[in-house]
Formats: sequence, C-alpha cells, structure tokens
Amino acid sequence: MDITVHVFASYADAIGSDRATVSVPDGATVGDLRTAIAALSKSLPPRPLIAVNDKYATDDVPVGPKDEVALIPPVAGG
Amino acid sequence: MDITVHVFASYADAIGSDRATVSVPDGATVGDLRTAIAALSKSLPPRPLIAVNDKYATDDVPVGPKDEVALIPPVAGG
Amino acid sequence: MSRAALVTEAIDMNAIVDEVRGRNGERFGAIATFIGTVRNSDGARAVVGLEYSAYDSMATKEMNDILHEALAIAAGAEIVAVHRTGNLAVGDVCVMIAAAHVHRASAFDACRYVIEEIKKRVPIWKHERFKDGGAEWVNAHSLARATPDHS
Amino acid sequence: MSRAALVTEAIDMNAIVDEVRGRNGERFGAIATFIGTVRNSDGARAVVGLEYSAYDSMATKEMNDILHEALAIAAGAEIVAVHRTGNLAVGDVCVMIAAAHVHRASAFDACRYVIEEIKKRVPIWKHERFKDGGAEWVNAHSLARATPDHS
Repeated sequence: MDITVHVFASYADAIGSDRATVSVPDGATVGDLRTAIAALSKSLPPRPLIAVNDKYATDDVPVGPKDEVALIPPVAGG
Repeated sequence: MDITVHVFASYADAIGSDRATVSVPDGATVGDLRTAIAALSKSLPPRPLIAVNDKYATDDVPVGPKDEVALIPPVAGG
Repeated sequence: MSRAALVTEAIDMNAIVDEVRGRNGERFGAIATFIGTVRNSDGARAVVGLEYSAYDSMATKEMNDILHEALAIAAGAEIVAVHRTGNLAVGDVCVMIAAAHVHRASAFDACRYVIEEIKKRVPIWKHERFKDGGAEWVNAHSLARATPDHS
Repeated sequence: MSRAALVTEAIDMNAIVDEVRGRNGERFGAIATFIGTVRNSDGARAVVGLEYSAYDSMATKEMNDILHEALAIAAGAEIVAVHRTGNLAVGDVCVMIAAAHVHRASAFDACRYVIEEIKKRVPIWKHERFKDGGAEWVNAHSLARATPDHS
C-alpha cells in the first residue's frame, strides 16, 4: 500500500517536498515506515520521528492509507 | 538613655501609637531593648523583632540614641 | 477557561494576563507568566529575524495535552498558552504562558511545566535569518545524526 | 537597569515587562514574571479591600538587597520588582516581579527568589477589610504568641 507522509521544516528541505509517498506492505507498522522513509534521502536520519493522527507513534503502531502520517524533525518551539 | 522606637501595623495598634520611648542603660543592646519594649503592652510578644538602621538586628547589636530603631510585626507583603 | 493556541498575530501580553485573571481578577491572587522573545543573536551569529512554522493540527493538540497535564499538576489553575508562527522580528514575543492560581507555587509550577513541555514536544520549527545573509533551521545540525527516539 | 521600589500608583504590567526587555527587547529571550493580586476572600471571609503599609526606608532597602541576591543567583539578569502600598481593591495588582535573562531557567529562578524573599523579609503589612464589617492585620494572630526570632 502507498502511504502519503507530511514532511516539515528541515526534512522537507532534505527531500525537496512537503509531501512524500512511500510503499509499504499491507499491515505495515510505524517501524516499517521509518525504514522506508529514511531511504528517501541520505540527509534524513536513519530513524526519523513519526506522528500518526497527530500523535508521536512508536514502532509497533500499525499504519494504513487512511491515517495521517507525518515526519517530525527536531522541534524548536518556544 | 532614652531610645525612640518606630512602631508599625498591629504593634502600633497594640500600644496605641506609632512611636514609643523606652529607657535602657547606657551601652544597652538590642536584647535589652526587646525586653523593655515587650513590657510596653501585654499584646506584644515577649521577644518582638527589632530593626536598627533599616536592618534586622540580633540581640548582641549595641543601640544608642542616634540609631533608628523599629519594632517589626510579622510581615505580610506580596 | 484555560486554552492553548497557535496565533499568527502579535501577542498582547496585558490581554493574556487579564484573561487568566478572570473578569474581575479577584479569584486567584498569584499569576506566573513566561514570555519568550526573539533574540538578536544565536551564539556568535547576529540574527535579523526568523520564521516559526508548525504542524498546526498536531501542535494545537500537543499544546492542549500539555495544558491538561499542567492542570493535573496545579488543580484549579487557569492557564493560557499561545505560540506565534510566521515571520517574526528581533524582540517580538514568540510565546507566552500565563498561569493563575490561588497559590503562587502552583502558578509557577504550572507555568514552568507548560513552557518546558512546549519546547520538548510541540511540532514547531524555527528558521533563523542571519545578518551575514545565511539562514538555518535551528537544531538542523541533528539532521545528519540519528534522531533520538522520542516515542 | 534592575530596580526595586515601593509604589503608590497602579502597577502597569506591560510597562514593567517592556522595562526588563530593554529598549528593543532583543537581548534576553526569556522573561519570567510574577503578579500578585488582591483576592476576594481570605479563608471563609469575603474581602472587600485592603491597605498595605510599609516601613518605607527599610522595605526599599530590603527589596534592593533581595534584588542583588537574585542577580548573584542569575548573573546578567535584568529584574524589576515593585510593591504597591496604600488602599487597594479586590483584583488590584499588589506586587509584580519581572526577570529577563538569556536562559529561561535563570529568569524563573530569579523571579521566584525575589517574590519568596519579599514575602519573608520585607517590612510590609496588610490590613484586610471584610464584607462582614470587620478588619484585621493579616498574620496578626501571631501577635499574642511568641514571634520567632528571625535574626
């Protein structure tokens, strides 16, 4: 299945877009997604932080095409 | 010697004045003064807090007629 | 009513203090605030301005989660937390927290908790523009390194 | 310039924040404030107003001593502390501390230190007027007991 990922800030600069589509097997988890996303650019860290439906997600969380998935660079608010 | 003491807030209410004069021997200390002041009213505590020249003073501090002496009730600023 | 929000307009400090004080400002007694402003330098480099961007929906959710955690720490508090996004100039207020409580220790604790957690968790990013013509994502130096697993 | 003072007029919160921020508010990044207001009750009794009185010369000296101690804790901070005296209504601001620093931890520490020490040491007294017609010196209950030796 294809998962569309929102990409922000320095990571968007790294891949040249604020959106990316990655293919993962049906039944994939956040852990699988991280590996697939890291392969998009050498400038991304090997295990980038992922949010699913506005929540930081651990590797065991399942993802599907209806989930809102985002790639979260180190935050710098405040 | 006579020492004039500034009296504030609840202590002023207790003695009915914002100023009191107490007699202590020449060479007296804050400790002597506390005892003399406490005797002014039964509503005063036995060892009221004393400031000499705008500074909280311990019993060993000597006092003279030129010092500014004040009787300090429990503070309640802020 | 406690609330947390991203805002794009300038932050009015007096209005936020008045908001946590309530209509007559009479219930609480103690208000602690934190105000963050844009500094004119980052290390040795002179800053001329910056842009905050956010993952809006998640940032708003995280800020509200933080608020609820703070209200659990300081029961009965009234807390407002706002973070500005967009282009800011040096000296502009970028974030403000105000926490009102009957007891000052709780007001301070709530205020401090909210700003510390915002800095740790809320998906907001800062792009600084330098006097030397350069520009940089703050913390972008960690991009090439392994990002710690925050989860 | 850091400063501490007793004031008789209303406290302008925005003006004090602007004062510690400096002319362009650009040096510090972090400002912590504490604002104390007159509450509408003291325990079960409804308060209608109060009067703060002070031993002016000593209160000013103590507040400045406290400021210098805070500046030793948070080197490089800019701190303003003002305490109002006279008759105040419910909701009025009675005390405000603002501490600006490059680092937020130091801004919070300085702000907190100043308000805690003001409450402990500065010769200011509070005479509350109650809705039931009564009036009382706050803490006056300890008058008949032995006052602890603070020296």
